Amino acid sequence: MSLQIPYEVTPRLDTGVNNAKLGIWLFLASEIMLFGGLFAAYVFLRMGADAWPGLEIYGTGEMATRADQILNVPLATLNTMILIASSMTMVMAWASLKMDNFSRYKLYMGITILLALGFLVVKAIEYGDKFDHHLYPATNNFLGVYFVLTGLHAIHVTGGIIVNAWFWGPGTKMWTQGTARDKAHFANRIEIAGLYWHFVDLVWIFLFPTIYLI
Amino acid sequence: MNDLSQWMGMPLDASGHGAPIDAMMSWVHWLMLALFLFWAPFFLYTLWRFRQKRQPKAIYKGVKSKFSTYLEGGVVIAEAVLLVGFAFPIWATIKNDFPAESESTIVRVVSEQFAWNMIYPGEDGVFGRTTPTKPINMDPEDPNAADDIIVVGELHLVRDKPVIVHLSSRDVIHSFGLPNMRVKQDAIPGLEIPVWFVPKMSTREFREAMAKTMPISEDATRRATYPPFRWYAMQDYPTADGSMLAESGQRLSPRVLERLFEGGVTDVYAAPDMEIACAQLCGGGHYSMRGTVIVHDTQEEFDAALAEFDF
Amino acid sequence: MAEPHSSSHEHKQGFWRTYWFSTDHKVIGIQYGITALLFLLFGFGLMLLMRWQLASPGVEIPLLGALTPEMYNQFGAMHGTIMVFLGIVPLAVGAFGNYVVPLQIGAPDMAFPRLNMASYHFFFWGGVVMLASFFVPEGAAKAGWTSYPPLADIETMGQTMWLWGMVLLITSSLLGAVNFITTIIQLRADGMTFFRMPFFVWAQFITAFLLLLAFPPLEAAGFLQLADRLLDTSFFLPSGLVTTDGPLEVAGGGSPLLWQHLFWFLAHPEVYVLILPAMGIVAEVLANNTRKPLWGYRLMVYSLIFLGFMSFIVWAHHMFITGMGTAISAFFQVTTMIISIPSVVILSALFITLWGGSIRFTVPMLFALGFLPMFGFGGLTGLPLGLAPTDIPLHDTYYVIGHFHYVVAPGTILAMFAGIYYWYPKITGRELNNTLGHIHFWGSIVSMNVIFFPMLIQGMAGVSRRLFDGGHTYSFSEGVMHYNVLMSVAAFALLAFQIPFLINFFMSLKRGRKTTRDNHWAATTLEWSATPTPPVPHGNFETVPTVYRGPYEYSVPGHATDFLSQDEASPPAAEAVAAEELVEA
Amino acid sequence: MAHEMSLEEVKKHIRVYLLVFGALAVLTVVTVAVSYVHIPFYPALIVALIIASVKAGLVAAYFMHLVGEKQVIMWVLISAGVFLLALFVLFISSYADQEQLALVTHAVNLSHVA
Ligand code: HEA
Ligand code: HEA
Ligand code: CUA
Ligand SMILES: [Cu+2]
Repeated sequence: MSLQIPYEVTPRLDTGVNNAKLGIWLFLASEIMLFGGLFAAYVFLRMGADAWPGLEIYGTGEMATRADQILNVPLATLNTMILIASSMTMVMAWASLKMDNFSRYKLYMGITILLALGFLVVKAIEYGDKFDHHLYPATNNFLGVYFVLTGLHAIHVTGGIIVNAWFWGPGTKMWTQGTARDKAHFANRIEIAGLYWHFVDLVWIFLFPTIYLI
Repeated sequence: MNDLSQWMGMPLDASGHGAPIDAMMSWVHWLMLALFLFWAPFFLYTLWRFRQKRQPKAIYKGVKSKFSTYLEGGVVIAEAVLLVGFAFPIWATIKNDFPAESESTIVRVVSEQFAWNMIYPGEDGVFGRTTPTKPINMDPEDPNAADDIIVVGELHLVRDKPVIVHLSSRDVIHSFGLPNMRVKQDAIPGLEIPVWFVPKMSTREFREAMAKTMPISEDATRRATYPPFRWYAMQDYPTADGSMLAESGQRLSPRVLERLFEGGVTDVYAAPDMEIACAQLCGGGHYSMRGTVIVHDTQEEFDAALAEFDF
Repeated sequence: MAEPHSSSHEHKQGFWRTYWFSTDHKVIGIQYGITALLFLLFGFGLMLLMRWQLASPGVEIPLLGALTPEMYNQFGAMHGTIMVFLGIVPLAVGAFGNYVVPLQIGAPDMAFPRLNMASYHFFFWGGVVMLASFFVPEGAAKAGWTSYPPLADIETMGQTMWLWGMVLLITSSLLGAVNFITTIIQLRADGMTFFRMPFFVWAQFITAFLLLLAFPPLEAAGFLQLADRLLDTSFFLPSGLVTTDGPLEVAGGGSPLLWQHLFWFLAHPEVYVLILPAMGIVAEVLANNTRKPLWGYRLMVYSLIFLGFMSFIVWAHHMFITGMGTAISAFFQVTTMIISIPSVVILSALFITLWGGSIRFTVPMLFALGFLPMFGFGGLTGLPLGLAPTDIPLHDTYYVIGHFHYVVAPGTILAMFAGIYYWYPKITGRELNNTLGHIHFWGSIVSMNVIFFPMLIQGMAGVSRRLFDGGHTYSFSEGVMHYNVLMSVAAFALLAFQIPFLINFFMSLKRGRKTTRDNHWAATTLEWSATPTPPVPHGNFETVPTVYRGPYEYSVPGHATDFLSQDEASPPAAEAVAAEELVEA
Repeated sequence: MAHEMSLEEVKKHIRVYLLVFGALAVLTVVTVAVSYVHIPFYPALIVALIIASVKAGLVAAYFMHLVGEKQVIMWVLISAGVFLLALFVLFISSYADQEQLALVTHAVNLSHVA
């Protein structure tokens, strides 16, 4: 290259951010609209439904209209805790890099990944339980919304795990073998990955009450 | 003169609420025409006036005049007038001012791929229950269903009597389009949407108004070989020996047209019917999802016609 | 500068890295351009088959035989999809945006070159999936480009392919949008303030926002429809559906209107995605060929921003006929009327720019000039559609088809051609032939009008769109059916008039006259003034340009030439003179 | 790297992160607890949404450093927020508007028979 792309690491003066920071926020803005669209669809379907979550599962009656009769709230609460904990370890991982403490970074990042895997395991148990009771996405629209929204969220979690695993494993070369600039670059990348990860957490924060509790 | 709609080739209006829609159509097109007639000559003149040969050096400073601002203000005002003066009131009438049920023809229209089913409640005025597997057919166990009448493809109405249509679909989205009635409403499965209008012309009057002499040429017969040719003879066409090539009221099917052409007739005096056109893509047969609207002059004629469909 | 190895090193990377997996925005731009043009030609081809059928229903097409209604519907749906998502958007944004924006703002490349490459490949594979769907059992999607359920839900496998294709295309557009916005905000050269950006860059900037924020809800809808098709959910299926195959075995309880809301939430902004880059190109070409600054540049930019904002809240004007009540329809009618105002402002500004110019009728200028009345005409026909009562007779008729083809075909496509003729010398270093260009222009604009004007007449008469036989089933359309022959002949003529373009396009690569100067059109913007023709392969500029003034300083009084480039550090005296004369004026 | 934080600052941040985590955990418990007190639908919805918004706000403000983030990013988020709001408000009012037209689902008719 005859010219380097500017502001890859250092922020541009007038905007105060570097390219990747702006880029990830733009991406998150589109994710807001993606999940926003799904939530809007959920609201639309639910407003139009005769009954929600659906009469045919547990018969008629007051209680049957509550989601927590069908979904496993304790497990989901556990999952919420797991996810916010992982969000915290993620930000700690980044802070450790800022403090130039690489081994602490590895630790926190490792925990983040493990927690995320834990989340998926719990999710799998939940899904499996539903399937055992012959509750499928096709059973009714409540379960459809439940599976599609949480499924899409789980895909996002999986994506986050892949990215984080890279930055825990092979990606660390940038820090361990790099120049000072590379190190700064690496810390930026962790911040970016973190922003994504927190967003995934944030989506869950809305999914949990609106699907499980209301 | 102010009625552009005459020049725009809209279908003959046979409804009570069509006139304001057409008037509005004409006003919108006046606005469009005014804008166009303002900018187009300006555009052409500018191109000629400021071509490089005539104007070798461009003028750096731009036009200072405010006339485009005034023009834009004018457009804003015109649009506001169209909205407040026409669009809102017309739409409100169409959507809200339903006629009294007691004075109206009530019909349930259920669309399906690719047909229109008209269901009349019969003498008791109550629609029978439908069965889930055959939402058009009546549930035989329901007493209300016994006198219900189903007519496929023909919407029978009475002149000057308001109609309330309960529109729905049993498979995909169709659109209940009645060009002559200025009615168009999507038929959406899962919803039953009420539509109303008043037919102001009977089929007889409509045919008289639309009747015209159509040349039958080689070309017309060629086009007529494409099956759907839906015009009706408005007079008898006897041969020299007294037999009929075509009778008044007979549909000019391709075969009839050919017969006429071979019998030496070069012009037919013919008229069409009012039609229902499906306006929403609904599958392979969308293009052929046609119905007719038959408006009777009197209630008696209407009753008699419906009785024929009561099995 | 930073790294010693230069462009020559890059060239040793072999064919694949240089031409297929390149990260240079210019190469990617060209990839986008060629692919998109091929898709446009393909979409046009589908349309010609349909026009053949419309002119002579049931008459066999050579080699293909007679069309069936199913084939007609496939071709229609794919024509719409291909033209919009695989033709114009990749050409306007992917090709022109990619190639020109970094050059015009003085950036060495896009902010994320590898993302840029990925975005092209998502687009490419999205296109491949779409095309492949013609070969699956029962063929491609046939529920229209709008894919309304329940029809789309119960359609054949092609519809699933359509959805996967859309997911890829949406992903591509999202990555592109992130890249464009970041590039424009972050990589502007020194002195390139927002209000010194060429109008084209502004147009791409707003377009990128529309793509970024409007596409995701459609992606959401796409996932829901995929679930309906693959997991048997019924998000879009109400209870009690009975098709010709008997009752539908689904839970039901869904809403067909939900899809329409989500679809049009994207698809209305999408139509501005089609038109804004076109306006940007036209503005560039117009300023250059009138030798005069754009009139009301700031006003135009504000209008553009307002247009972008408003385009998100007018979508339900496509749904007046679905049973909309008074309150909501009033809201959407008002917003629809409001959104026409910034278009009027921009178009008026472009018209007024001509006044006082020294107009050169170059080939790109002809196309840009053709755009103006054609877009105006198409835009005006949007007004009766935007008012609910007049939409009743017009909805889903050929009037709608006429309306939007005026904006997309003689509108956007002419503007795209203007862009091709304008930047071709920059990209290739060779000129296109003038005579062939003139034939192409006059032939195209005339035949397009002959195709699309009768559509308005047919629509007024009430002829529905998407009719396999063009409307012969109905007697009310009898009087306007004869136009079909004329329109189809004109469509084939339009094809014929593309031949000079194709010849010109390919022959000039080898035989075209070499451009004698870097700044072929004597333009002021950076892509012409700050880098050689064709531009430096990687990095774009030998030295980073510094920008001193606005984008369209043509015919500045007191300046020696009739253009003052953005990066020309002119002697202070000349500047002073210019400023003085300005004050006097 | 002009905007780098000093070590001190980072340490201060870590305390904040721990506090935020605590708050999030508590709020999660609160939402679940509230849901077990079966209050009527709308109040329940409002409470749940308020708590979720507070939690989301905490995550965004502290974990994602939105507090004190640069203007560009705020503008990006504001534009997404505005259009999201438009999406919701217009979806819900479109739905309400349909009801105003007294649209009856045909399906209801049928389900009685089934
Ligand atoms: C590039 C694409 C594009 C653009 C720019 C527009 C612009 C507009 N469109 Fe169009 N539209 C489409 C593409 C586009 N549209 C498509 C693809 C469809 C159909 C989708 C489908 O159903 O398949 C559609 C459908 C459509 C409908 C739905 C119709 C229906 O289905 O019933 C409506 C209704 O409101 C509408 C309105 C408008 C309006 C008010 C504008 C306004 O923005 C226009 C504003 C412009 C002006 C008002 C012009 C200003 C004129 C002058 C200043 C003077 C002119 C001077 C001379 C002529 C010399 N459009
Ligand atoms: C951007 C969008 C776009 C464009 C440009 C076009 C262009 C054209 N369209 Fe289309 N059209 C749609 C979008 C578009 N269309 C949509 C969305 C629908 C609705 C679909 C539906 O109902 O679901 C539709 C429907 C539609 C119909 C209605 C079908 C029906 O309802 O049954 C018709 C009818 O004639 C038609 C005709 C044409 C014609 C003749 C052109 C011509 O203008 C084509 C002109 C094309 C060119 C001039 C090609 C130029 C390219 C080259 C020359 C290639 C050069 C190549 C290299 C250099 C490698 N279109
Ligand atoms: Cu029914 Cu189209
Ligand atoms: Cu629109």
